[in-house]
Amino acid sequence: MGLSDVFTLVCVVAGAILFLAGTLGLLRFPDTLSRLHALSKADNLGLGLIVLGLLPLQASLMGGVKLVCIWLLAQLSAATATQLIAGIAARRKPQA
Amino acid sequence: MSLLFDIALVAGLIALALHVVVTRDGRGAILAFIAFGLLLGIGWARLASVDVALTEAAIGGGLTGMLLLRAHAHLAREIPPEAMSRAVPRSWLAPAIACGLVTLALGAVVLAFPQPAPSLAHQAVASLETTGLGNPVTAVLLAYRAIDTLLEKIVLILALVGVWSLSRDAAWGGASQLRPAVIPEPLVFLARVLPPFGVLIAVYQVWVGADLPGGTFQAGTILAAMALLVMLAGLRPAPQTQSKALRVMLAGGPALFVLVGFLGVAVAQGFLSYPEAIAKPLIVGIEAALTLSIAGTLALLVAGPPDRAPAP
Amino acid sequence: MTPAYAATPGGLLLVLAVMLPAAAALVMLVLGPRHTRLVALIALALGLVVALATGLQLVRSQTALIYVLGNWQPPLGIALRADGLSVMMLAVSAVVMAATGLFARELFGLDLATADGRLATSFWILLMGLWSGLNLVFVSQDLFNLYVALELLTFAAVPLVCLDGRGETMAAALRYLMFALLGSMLYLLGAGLLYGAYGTLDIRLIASASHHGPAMAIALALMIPGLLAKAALFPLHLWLPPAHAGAPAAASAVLSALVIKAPVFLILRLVADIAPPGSAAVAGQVLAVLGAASILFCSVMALRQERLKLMIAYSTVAQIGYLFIVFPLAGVGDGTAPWGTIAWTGGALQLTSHALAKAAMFMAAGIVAEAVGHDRIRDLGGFGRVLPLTATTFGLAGLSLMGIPPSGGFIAKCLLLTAAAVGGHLWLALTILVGGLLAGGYVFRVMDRALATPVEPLLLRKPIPLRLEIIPLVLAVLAVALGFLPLEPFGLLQIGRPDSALAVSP
Amino acid sequence: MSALALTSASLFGLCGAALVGIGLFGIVSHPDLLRRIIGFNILGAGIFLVFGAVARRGAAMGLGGDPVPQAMVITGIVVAFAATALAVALLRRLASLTGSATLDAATPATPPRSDA
Repeated sequence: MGLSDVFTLVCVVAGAILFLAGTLGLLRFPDTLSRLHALSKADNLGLGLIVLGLLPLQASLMGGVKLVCIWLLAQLSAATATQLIAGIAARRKPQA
Repeated sequence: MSLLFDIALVAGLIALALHVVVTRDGRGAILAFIAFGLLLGIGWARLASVDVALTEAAIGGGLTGMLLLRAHAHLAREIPPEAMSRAVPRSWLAPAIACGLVTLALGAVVLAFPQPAPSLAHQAVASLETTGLGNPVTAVLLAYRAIDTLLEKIVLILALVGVWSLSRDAAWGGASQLRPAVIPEPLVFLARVLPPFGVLIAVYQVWVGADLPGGTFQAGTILAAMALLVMLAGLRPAPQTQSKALRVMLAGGPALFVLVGFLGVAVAQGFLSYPEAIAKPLIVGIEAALTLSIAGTLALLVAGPPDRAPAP
Repeated sequence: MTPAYAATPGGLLLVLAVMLPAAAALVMLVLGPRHTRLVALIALALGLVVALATGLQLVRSQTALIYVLGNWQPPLGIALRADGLSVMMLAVSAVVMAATGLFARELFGLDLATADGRLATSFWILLMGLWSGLNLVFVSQDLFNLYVALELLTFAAVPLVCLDGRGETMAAALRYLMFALLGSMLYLLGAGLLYGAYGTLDIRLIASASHHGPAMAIALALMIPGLLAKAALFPLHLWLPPAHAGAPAAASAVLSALVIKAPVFLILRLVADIAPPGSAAVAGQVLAVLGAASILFCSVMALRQERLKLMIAYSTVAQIGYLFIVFPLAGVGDGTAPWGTIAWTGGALQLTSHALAKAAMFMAAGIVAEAVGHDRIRDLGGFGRVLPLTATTFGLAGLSLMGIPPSGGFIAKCLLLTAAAVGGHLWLALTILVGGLLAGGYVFRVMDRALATPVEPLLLRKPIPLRLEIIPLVLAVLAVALGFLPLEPFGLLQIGRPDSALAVSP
Repeated sequence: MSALALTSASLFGLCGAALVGIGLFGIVSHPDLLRRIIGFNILGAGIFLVFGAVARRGAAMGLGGDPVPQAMVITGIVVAFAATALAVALLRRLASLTGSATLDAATPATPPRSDA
């Protein structure tokens, strides 16, 4: 097992733990905004760590670029979705 | 290890499906169904069908989910709450037993499939050379069983004509109202940033689809999603359904397919056979035209019947 | 290895039969409302020519027509094949479609404001889709390709039902869609199981397999009920009366005359061509019981309807029942060749004469509704005095439904009755007789109103041009003319039977 | 083809069988039409998984599965989507016209809505 494999293992396990924590937060936190917070943490960092860990395994540069693109696109959609949900939550709040 | 993963995946799928069917919350059922579609996409990847996985994730989870959510919102507006709650629950025991029996019989058949399994993989690969393609799934869709794909496009167009026919007489030929009353700022941002990537990915999908997983359906779905995003964000209005350019785009793919099909009668070995020397360019050309047609049809199917009178 | 199928001369006609209407639909979509009708009429004329040429080619060659699409041999590719029965279906479809097209042209032409509107334009495109799907059902040899054909039918037929845009017809269309989708899904599931067991979906290749496992039985047990839901056999008929009664008259005519025949045709192929003899015999018995129940129950229901179109729709379910009692009468599954029997000919004639008579009847009902403004049977007193040709049409078509000579229905029912008596199926003979009496009841009920002298004369809401009345009359006369055929098995129906590569005559 | 892949194929085949049962139950037991439409989609997913299991079992020639059933599934998914779209459009129109989302109460007897 080379150094790069250790790196991959550590990163992916850390990413998976973050996802687990994010999911727990989604289920356990009391209100919409803090749930969103937990979720976006998992998305940002968790997915980022997993992508980072997988980078050394890529045979070609193109594969690495694609992985990074996946992360960027996921970031973009997650950020938008989070904003949208937060916006709806903020509009609903005053009435509640 | 991988079997454990499969078991967990299957358990998740069945649990989600059960939740979708038994929950009392209509919106929750739709959300669970979307999650189900995404999970199913992973299942297809586990079955080594990347082409199907892409299609399922895009259509099963994405577009169908959007369609259902829009319908749910519409019904909530149109139907008085007392009418919603009035629905009498039906007896469930007899149907449950009957459906259980169907599952058992199916399970028995699945386990009793012959061993070794019959497969057309050999023939499909052996004939690949004459098509010039590298992806056998694309070869099945565009060559061996091209008639299925062609007529399925006609099915899509009939569905669209059917959906359009549900408009009011005054609105027929007009456009659908997709733009919400209030457009959230982040959505507009997304609709500006994402489509260039989407178009790039779609072009890439059609191009590699000849040799690798991907192809016209997947690319068409991505394009449809981009078009819907742009229309939802109010950047561009939904097109008039009577627009000639739109209709040429919708009919163009299948029309080209039919023309090339009959060209085969004249210069190759019959209807829907391609001259071997130019088989691959012909197929990629048909795929490109089909992609646009599919994208337009899928997006307009989600948009629904026109509800604004056509502009003169 | 010799290929499973060898293309025959004229095989390309089968491709044309499927692709011509499909291409016409595409052209209509692009050209837009003003040219739709013209394109439709051209396509209908060409389609008639194709059907005629197919028939001539079949009679000349005396073997089934075969085409291998893209020259890809099954199991990898798909073959089209038309034997005598298929060609008969192609021809009947072409005739009914052409008549419907002419009828719709006149009917929509009555109101110039809507002649190029939503209803008419959608109708023409959907009609072409329907025709393409029908022709494919009759000629395809591949079970998945047949699934696509069934879906073409579903997606064209369902919107036709609710073209008038009323709430009731929406509900009818939705119910129809639910039944049709469930049917397609079950059919598709069965096809998947067959592929898993045989590695092919070609009907001929599956039929030639030597060993049948549990997959075959379960697949048939899924596919046949699925198709029954589409064919609206009792007790799965609930969707049909509101759907067929609610559609515009021209659409009702094709839905009732042709569309429900497609699943029946497929059941016939599954039972007679694929099922192993034991399963076929069992399936035949069950289908016959359901068919008999359909005849009796839905004839009674037809008798009790207050609306003319609903009555005709229930009569459709009853008349479809006759097609299912053919299975035991023709001895499907007992090792003999069913297509040489009089019951098989009777079934084919019933199919044809019902298609012609029912299309005529729905068109006549459409004329009445258009002229009077409603179709309540009670208030139609004396419509025969103001619309004599339409009343005649109704009466002639009724002759065929009742099975009174001279009519195609008479020959059909006479052949079936003879087969039942000879084969010792007394309960089926009794069903045929009672069904005929009940049909007489509901036809006479309408004719009685037609010829009645009303207290106040019936007023026509709008004048009905002669051309509109002539078209259904021609169909009804054709249904009657079938009654002059000889009472014996048709040679035409035996062309291309049995379907196997080995049995090709030298 | 390895025994493991075979087991996995059978597993997904059984999952398909289960989904068919669940989908059928959803279709027959729900009066709410939107829920029935979702039931159809689950039934479809189950059927496609059976095809997928068949395809996976037919893996050969270096392919992960038999491409013919895989292609059929792609066609089937698109058709199922079109069916869903048509059903949803019909349902929306029905609800607008009658104020009901079930077929049981789809009579025009519902009083017209006043808040429109």
